[in-house]
Amino acid sequence: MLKSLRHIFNRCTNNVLTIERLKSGYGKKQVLFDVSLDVKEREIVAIIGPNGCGKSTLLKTICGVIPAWKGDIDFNGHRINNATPAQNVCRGITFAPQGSRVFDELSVAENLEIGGFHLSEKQRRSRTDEILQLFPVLERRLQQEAGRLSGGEQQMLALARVLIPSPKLLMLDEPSLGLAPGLVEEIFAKIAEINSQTGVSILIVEQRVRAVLALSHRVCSLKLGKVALFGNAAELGEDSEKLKQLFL
Amino acid sequence: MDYFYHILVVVCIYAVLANSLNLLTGYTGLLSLAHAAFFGIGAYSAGLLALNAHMPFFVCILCAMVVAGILGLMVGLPSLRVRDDYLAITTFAFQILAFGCLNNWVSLTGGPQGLNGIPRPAIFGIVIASNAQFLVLTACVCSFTYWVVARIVRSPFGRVLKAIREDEIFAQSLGKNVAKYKLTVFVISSCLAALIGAVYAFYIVSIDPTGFTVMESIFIVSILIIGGAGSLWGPFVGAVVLVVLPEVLRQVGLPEALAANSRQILYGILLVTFMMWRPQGLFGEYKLGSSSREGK
Amino acid sequence: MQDETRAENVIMLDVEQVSKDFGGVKALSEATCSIREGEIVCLIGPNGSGKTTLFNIITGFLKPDCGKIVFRGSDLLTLPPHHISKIGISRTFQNLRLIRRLSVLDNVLLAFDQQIGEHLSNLFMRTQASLQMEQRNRDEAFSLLEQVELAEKAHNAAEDLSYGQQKLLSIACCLATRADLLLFDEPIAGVSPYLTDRILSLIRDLPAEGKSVIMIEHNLDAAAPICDRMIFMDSGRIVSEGTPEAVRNNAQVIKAYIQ
Amino acid sequence: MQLVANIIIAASTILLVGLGFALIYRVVRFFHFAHGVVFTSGPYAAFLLTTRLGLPLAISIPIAVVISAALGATMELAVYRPLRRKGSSPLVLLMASLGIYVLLQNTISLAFGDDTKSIRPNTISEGIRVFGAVITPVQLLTVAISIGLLAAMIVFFRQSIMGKALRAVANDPVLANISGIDSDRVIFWTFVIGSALAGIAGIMVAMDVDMTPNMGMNALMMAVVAVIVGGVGSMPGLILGAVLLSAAQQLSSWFLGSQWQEPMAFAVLLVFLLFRPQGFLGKRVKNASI
Repeated sequence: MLKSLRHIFNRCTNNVLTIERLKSGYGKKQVLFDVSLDVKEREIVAIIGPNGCGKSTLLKTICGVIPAWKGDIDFNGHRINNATPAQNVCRGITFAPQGSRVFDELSVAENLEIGGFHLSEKQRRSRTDEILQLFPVLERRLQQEAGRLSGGEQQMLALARVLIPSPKLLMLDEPSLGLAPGLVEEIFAKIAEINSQTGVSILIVEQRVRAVLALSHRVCSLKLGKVALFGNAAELGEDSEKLKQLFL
Repeated sequence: MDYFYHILVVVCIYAVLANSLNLLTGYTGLLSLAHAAFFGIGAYSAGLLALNAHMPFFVCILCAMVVAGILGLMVGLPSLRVRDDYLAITTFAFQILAFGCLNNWVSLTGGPQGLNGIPRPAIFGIVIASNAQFLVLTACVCSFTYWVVARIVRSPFGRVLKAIREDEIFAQSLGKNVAKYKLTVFVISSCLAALIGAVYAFYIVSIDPTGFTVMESIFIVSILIIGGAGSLWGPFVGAVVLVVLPEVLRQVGLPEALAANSRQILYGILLVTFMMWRPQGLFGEYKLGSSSREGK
Repeated sequence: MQDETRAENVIMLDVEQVSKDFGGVKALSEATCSIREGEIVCLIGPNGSGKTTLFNIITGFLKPDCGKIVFRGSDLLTLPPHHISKIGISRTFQNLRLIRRLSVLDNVLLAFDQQIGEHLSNLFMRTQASLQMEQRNRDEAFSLLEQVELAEKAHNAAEDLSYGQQKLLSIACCLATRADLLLFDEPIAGVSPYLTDRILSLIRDLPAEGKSVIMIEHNLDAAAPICDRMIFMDSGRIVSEGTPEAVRNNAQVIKAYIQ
Repeated sequence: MQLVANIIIAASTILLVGLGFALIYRVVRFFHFAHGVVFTSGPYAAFLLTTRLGLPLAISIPIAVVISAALGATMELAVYRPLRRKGSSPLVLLMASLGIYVLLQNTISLAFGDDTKSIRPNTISEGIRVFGAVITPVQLLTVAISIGLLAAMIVFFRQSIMGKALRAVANDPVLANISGIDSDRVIFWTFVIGSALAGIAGIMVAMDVDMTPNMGMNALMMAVVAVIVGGVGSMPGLILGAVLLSAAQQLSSWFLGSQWQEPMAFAVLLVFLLFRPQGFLGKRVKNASI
């Protein structure tokens, strides 16, 4: 009773995603300890923190790759604790895992089609056309094998792929990993553009703290699997002392 | 009564085979589909020596074990490079190759006719001929094998084997020479299979390649898995179940012509059933291919 | 026993210009560092900076593309992993490795070196000696387990332990090899506060026994008090090294973490 | 010339079986031994339909192929899927598939007898002379069908969404899962298609040289050898493997006698497993990550 009331409440606020007291981990190893956070419509929330603090684990738990031990994950008024990744994609949560992962043996066009696997042929085609307008780099290379793209292009492809199903929430795990400095800015600019153009909420994990803070509305800082700070991104960006304290 | 003794001899033979395979598969985690080949190599080596060179029983057995040991070492070599299902395929290939040689190398092995009229062995002047006498002999071999395997797996040596089975890299990081252990186990296991192979040749008098096919190898693995890989009693239980059960069925009145097929169908069903609901077998502690690693 | 003041300055492990490339990604580039006898060094750096790769290379599980590693006068690069363990370098793994279905005691016993019973011929010829040695090792294993407060669980399967206890056990295994250089990969990550203190105090006491430690750890607050030096790595390079305080305040380190 | 013709014919048969086996192996990553009995089921189903039900061969063959496909799909649903759900290791799946093989092969023996059965269209078929080599019409058809199916497979992989999803699962199962691909569905269709291919291959072989209940094991092993030698997951590699293997077999049968064909194939396999386990065109087998 109480739970369903809470879901109704979550639907009334403009929260896309609400996480409450989430516990999770691998095997016996607990990584997340009572993590709570929320993402509102059209918002970019950054998750930052030192290595091993559970950033990637959090994203994997939300999208259903690893099970949640305890707590609540609420997406648009539905409890999705036990949903499979496929169900989540249909519902509107897509996830781009770490290290610009693409299907390297498939062509760029095929990668995009896989992104829209559950759509109808027609929807898939129209979505692909729409998304390609955001990524002119890819349009020129549609028939190329994805493994032969440069690192930056692969990351663009990974971004494009997760946008195909018209998600309401996009989760990105270190989109800048392994990219040269110039490209990082390009990717970040692209993410901001996606957010403003499509209005999709974004949950982004990043090591490049300053860059991601400049981009995000709010920030959640994790330390040893717990939320150390959840607040305004711009404010934290200006507070160097606080940042150093969070990391070192 | 003779028939009863015969069944027990067969049980003993399969118990030895499963037990020796247990050392390799159950304790070290190396699935081999070539055990019938070593069984056959033992039988043929002993049979050939007894027929052509008229060697005494013990010399025949010893030579059979040496030959199988050397071949076992060779089959063990790939296990240093490939693992799990690739190793299974490698041993499978060796099994087919060995069968091909037994079947086709007519000048040495007699081809499909095999070897006939292997003389009855004499131990300290006593000629062993009746089923009851052979039962005593195979039971001795069976106990010997049990003793060897038990002594190995209960020792620090066996502890290393289990470590290799569960996590090779961890064993290496603790300073264990994994390659040496794997090869040693391959050799011991092949020697033991050849030992009972030699006894089998003397028991059955005529041997031909059809006793040492891939299916036979799969049968031995089934005994081990159903009984329980990685347990000392598993192979005995498996051998009893898989050898005696079809005999019981035969007593119920299945026609002879269908008996062979229905026996195979039975153990096919058993194998699938066990894999699905009890992959560690009746008494085993180890599920095939399951390592100690928890997924990250 | 060695004279302590002198031992402090003797170099135990020397890593020189080691590079490793994984299909175009430089996991390590010209990493150079050295570890002295009786020292605790903490290796820090962002993900993918090459810390674990360095461990894998020192322990022989990976061969570097170029460079040189010398441990007490012997060149490590030509040796297989089991041999490196025998000459005195032991490690734990980031994704815990233990023989989960064996008992806690067996895991420790496995780690002892030069066991008579591990040679096949001895199993049948020198039964008595093998048994005696096993008994001695057993006693020693128990005292080690007591040291890590796991003696009560000695006969439980390793998989029954909690995560933190498993980490303790893996450290006990490392100690049982009697190695002098111990490499711990994230020894306290994911461990409860109480066990974290246990593990750290265990590590802190190791130099007194003439052992050196290199550990990878992200929990800097916890690790800093016990280590003599910190080495900071980024993108396969060793960027900065010095006292924990100096490294944590180093501008480059701060920049790498908070870009 | 005859030798070359024989190599091509043998290679196309191996290719037919190998195509199905490789397809399944690429996606599920374990050795599906029961593929051998799916292969055998094709011709026996056709035999049943023609002799017992009196259907013409042209009708019974498509039905037989459907039966084979259904058999393979049943194995997936009844055995492999539950096993995968439990997180069973590839070795457990391998043993289960061996069990299925033994079970079904003996069921066929029991039902039809161990003797040779025939579904040849006419008892004695005239050989056709092509470039000085004698080839029977059935052999010619085998070559044509295997080339045709190879082309069809390539089109399927390149054009259809299911084909692409299948490649995606083979390429990166985790990412495919995250991208929302229902891997169970993909694997199901993989078994359907792979098993249909096996059924076709079995029927072609039986039309050429008749059938026995244990014909599948040999055919399967040839497929396994070709797939490993060629390199898992590589279509050109499979073709290369099939040609290499049939060449080795035909040459050994030419020079040593036909009984050495089979041992020769496995000698080739052993050499590859020892020195180049990833095969000709395959990617390096990944070492256990540390």
